[in-house]
Amino acid sequence: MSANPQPIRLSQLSLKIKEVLDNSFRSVSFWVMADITNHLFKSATNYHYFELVEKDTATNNILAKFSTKSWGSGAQKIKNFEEITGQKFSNNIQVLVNVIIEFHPMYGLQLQVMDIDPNFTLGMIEKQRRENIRLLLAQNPTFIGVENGVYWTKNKRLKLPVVIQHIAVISSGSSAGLEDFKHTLGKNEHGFKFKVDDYFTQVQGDNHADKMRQKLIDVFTSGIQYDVVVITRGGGSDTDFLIFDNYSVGQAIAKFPIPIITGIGHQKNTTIADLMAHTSTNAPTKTAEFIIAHNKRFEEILVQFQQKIVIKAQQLLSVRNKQLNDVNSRIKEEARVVISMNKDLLVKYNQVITGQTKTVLFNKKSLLQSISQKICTKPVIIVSQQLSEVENLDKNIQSYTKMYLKNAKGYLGHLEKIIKMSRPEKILEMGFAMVKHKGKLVSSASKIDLNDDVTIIMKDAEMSATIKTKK
Amino acid sequence: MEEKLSYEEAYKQLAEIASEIETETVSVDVLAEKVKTASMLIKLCQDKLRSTETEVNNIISQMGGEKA
Amino acid sequence: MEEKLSYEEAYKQLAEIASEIETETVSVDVLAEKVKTASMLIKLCQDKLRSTETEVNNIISQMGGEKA
Amino acid sequence: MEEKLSYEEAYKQLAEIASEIETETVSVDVLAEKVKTASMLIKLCQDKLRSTETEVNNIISQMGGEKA
Amino acid sequence: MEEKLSYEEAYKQLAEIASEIETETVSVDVLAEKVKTASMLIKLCQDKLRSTETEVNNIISQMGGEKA
Amino acid sequence: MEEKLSYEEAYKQLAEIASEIETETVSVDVLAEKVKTASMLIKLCQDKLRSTETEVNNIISQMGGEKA
Amino acid sequence: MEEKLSYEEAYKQLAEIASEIETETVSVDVLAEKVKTASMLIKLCQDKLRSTETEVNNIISQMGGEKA
Repeated sequence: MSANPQPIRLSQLSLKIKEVLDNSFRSVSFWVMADITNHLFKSATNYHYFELVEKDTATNNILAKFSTKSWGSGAQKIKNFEEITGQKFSNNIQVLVNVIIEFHPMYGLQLQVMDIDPNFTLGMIEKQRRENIRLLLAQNPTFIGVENGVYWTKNKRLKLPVVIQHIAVISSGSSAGLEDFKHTLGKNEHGFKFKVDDYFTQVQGDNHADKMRQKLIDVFTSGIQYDVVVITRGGGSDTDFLIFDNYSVGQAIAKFPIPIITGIGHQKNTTIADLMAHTSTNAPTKTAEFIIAHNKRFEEILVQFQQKIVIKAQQLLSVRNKQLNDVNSRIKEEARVVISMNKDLLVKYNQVITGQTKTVLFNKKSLLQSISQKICTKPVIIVSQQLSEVENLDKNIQSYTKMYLKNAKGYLGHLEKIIKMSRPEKILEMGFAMVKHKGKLVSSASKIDLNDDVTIIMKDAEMSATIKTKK
Repeated sequence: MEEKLSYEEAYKQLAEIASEIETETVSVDVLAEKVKTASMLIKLCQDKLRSTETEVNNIISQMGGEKA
Repeated sequence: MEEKLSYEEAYKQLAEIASEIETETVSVDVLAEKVKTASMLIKLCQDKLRSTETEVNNIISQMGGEKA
Repeated sequence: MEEKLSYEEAYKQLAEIASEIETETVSVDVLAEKVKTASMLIKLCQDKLRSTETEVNNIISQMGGEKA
Repeated sequence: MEEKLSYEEAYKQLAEIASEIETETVSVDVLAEKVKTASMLIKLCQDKLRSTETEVNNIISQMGGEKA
Repeated sequence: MEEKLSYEEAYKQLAEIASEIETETVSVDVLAEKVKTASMLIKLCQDKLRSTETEVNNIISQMGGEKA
Repeated sequence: MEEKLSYEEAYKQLAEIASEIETETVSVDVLAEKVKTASMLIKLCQDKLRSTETEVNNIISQMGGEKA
């Protein structure tokens, strides 16, 4: 570049620049990721003035920075963006914007936002929200957890008192939501009375999270035995609910020792505050209705108890009455049974004693009579048997004696016969002769000598002879 | 002896005598005597039975009378 | 003895006598006496039973009266 | 001796005599005497039996009389 | 005794008496006495039941009155 | 001697003589004498038998007489 | 008790009474008293539900006064 050329006017220069820029960027637009700072909104003209910056993620130093504006259709897009995301278009949010590049001789280089991608921001918010949930779970395992896809917190596990009557409300002062809440409580048809203590704080803007956390601490340190703490925020035009996705708010809610009911008029995702709280409703009036219904339920239980006790007490009395009547009739009946049974037994014994005694006597008589008969008949038979036996002996002796004598005679006759047969006369008759020698009968001739005289005796004579020969 | 003899004892003796006579283990020499003893025992038992019967009947008739 | 004899005791004695007579294990010698005792025991039991019955009926009729 | 002789003894002797005569173990010398003894014993037994009979009948008739 | 006897105790005694009479473990000698005791206990229980019933009904009617 | 001789003794001697004769150990010279003795003994026995018979018949007829 | 009676305590007592009466473990002797206590607890709770803090305090102090 040659030094010191023909000078030109500044306007000529800016025209030249504009010419170059126009030539390069007139018909193009860029989708740019950037953070917003120094935001200013003129609602009268619907103009947004701000700067788009890019910071170094490590050092946070600004790497680039453009003055930016949006108006007309761009501003309309921003409004849509706020409605869709629930995120106010303001400082310190990261956005994806469609920009055109403008050069104005007076204002210099400027970007104009023509469009804004709500999905990018939603993604960022959601990403942040998820990160917060992840951190809550990771860093507070003693009072936050997840089971089967459902979150539990210490606060959730608190038991609601059977009646909710003394309430601490955390809300922004004089908000429509708070009014709705109080009005709904106050005009309940059952006539339930409540005591509501206000704890005001900003309930929007991520940067107010510490204040809300402080309010919870205030409630706790008040020393008042609140039945519940209500955190409420009405819907309306406000679109900044990021405070309810804040980590420290979520953490404080999760471990708070009094049940917390949220009533956040939120159309979108459930906030982290809702997840961590004991109970979440989606509007302040709903919170009030919930509380009324809770108390009503208790009263219904009272009525149920009343009915039950009345009915059961009467039943019990009726049962006892019946038991008593039963016992009464049992005793009456059984006493009569005992008496009648004993009567029957006495009658039976009476019969046994009268009837059986006669039988005993009759049997004894019969026995005596049969013995008596034996004694009467048998001796006569014995005597008569003996008589006939003696008679038999008598006869036997007679006949035996006769037989004896007859036999004796027989024996004697036999002997007599033998002796008669042996007589000498009997021998002579048979033709034998006897010889006498020297006067004696001899049966041998040995002593008879020749010429001896012998006598021969025969049946009819005795003759003398002399022995002439002897052989 | 007779006075003090119980029915049971008398009946027992009687039964013995009856048994002796029946089995003819009694001698003719004492038969008459045994029969005499038996007759006496029978009398005793009969008397006792009769008096018991009378007494029992009296008691029973009294009982019946009360019951009616 | 009779005065102090309980129904139960009387009943027990009666049952024993009845059993003896029924099984004819009672001796003729004491039969009349046993029957007499039995008759006395029956009377005693009957009297006791009757008085108990009267008393019980009175109590029950009083109870009934109150309930009606 | 005869006076004190029991029926049983007499009957026994009688039976012995009969047996002796039947088996002729008695001598002729004493036969008459034995027969005489037997006759006496028979008499004795018969007398005893008859007196027993009378006595028993008397007792029995007395008993019957009482029983009737 | 009656003054201090609770319903439960009285009822328990009643049930015992009923059971005793039913199982015939009660003697005729004490039957009348038992029945008398029972009648007294029943009266006591009935009175207690009636007074409780009245009292409960009063409370209930008061409750009903307020509720209506 | 004869007078005092019993029937049994006489019968015995007689039987001996008969036996001696039968077995012929007696000599003819004593035979006559034996026969003589025997005939005397026979006579004695016959007399004794007769007298016994008479006696027995008397006794029996006496008994029969008494019995009849 | 009443001074500090919380809804929880009232609920607990009511539940106990209801259960006792239902299971008939409550004695007749104390039934009326139990029913009365229950009715009082219910009334107290109902009043308390509809009262401001000041009113509640008044009610409780009145009741306390009655009891004393």
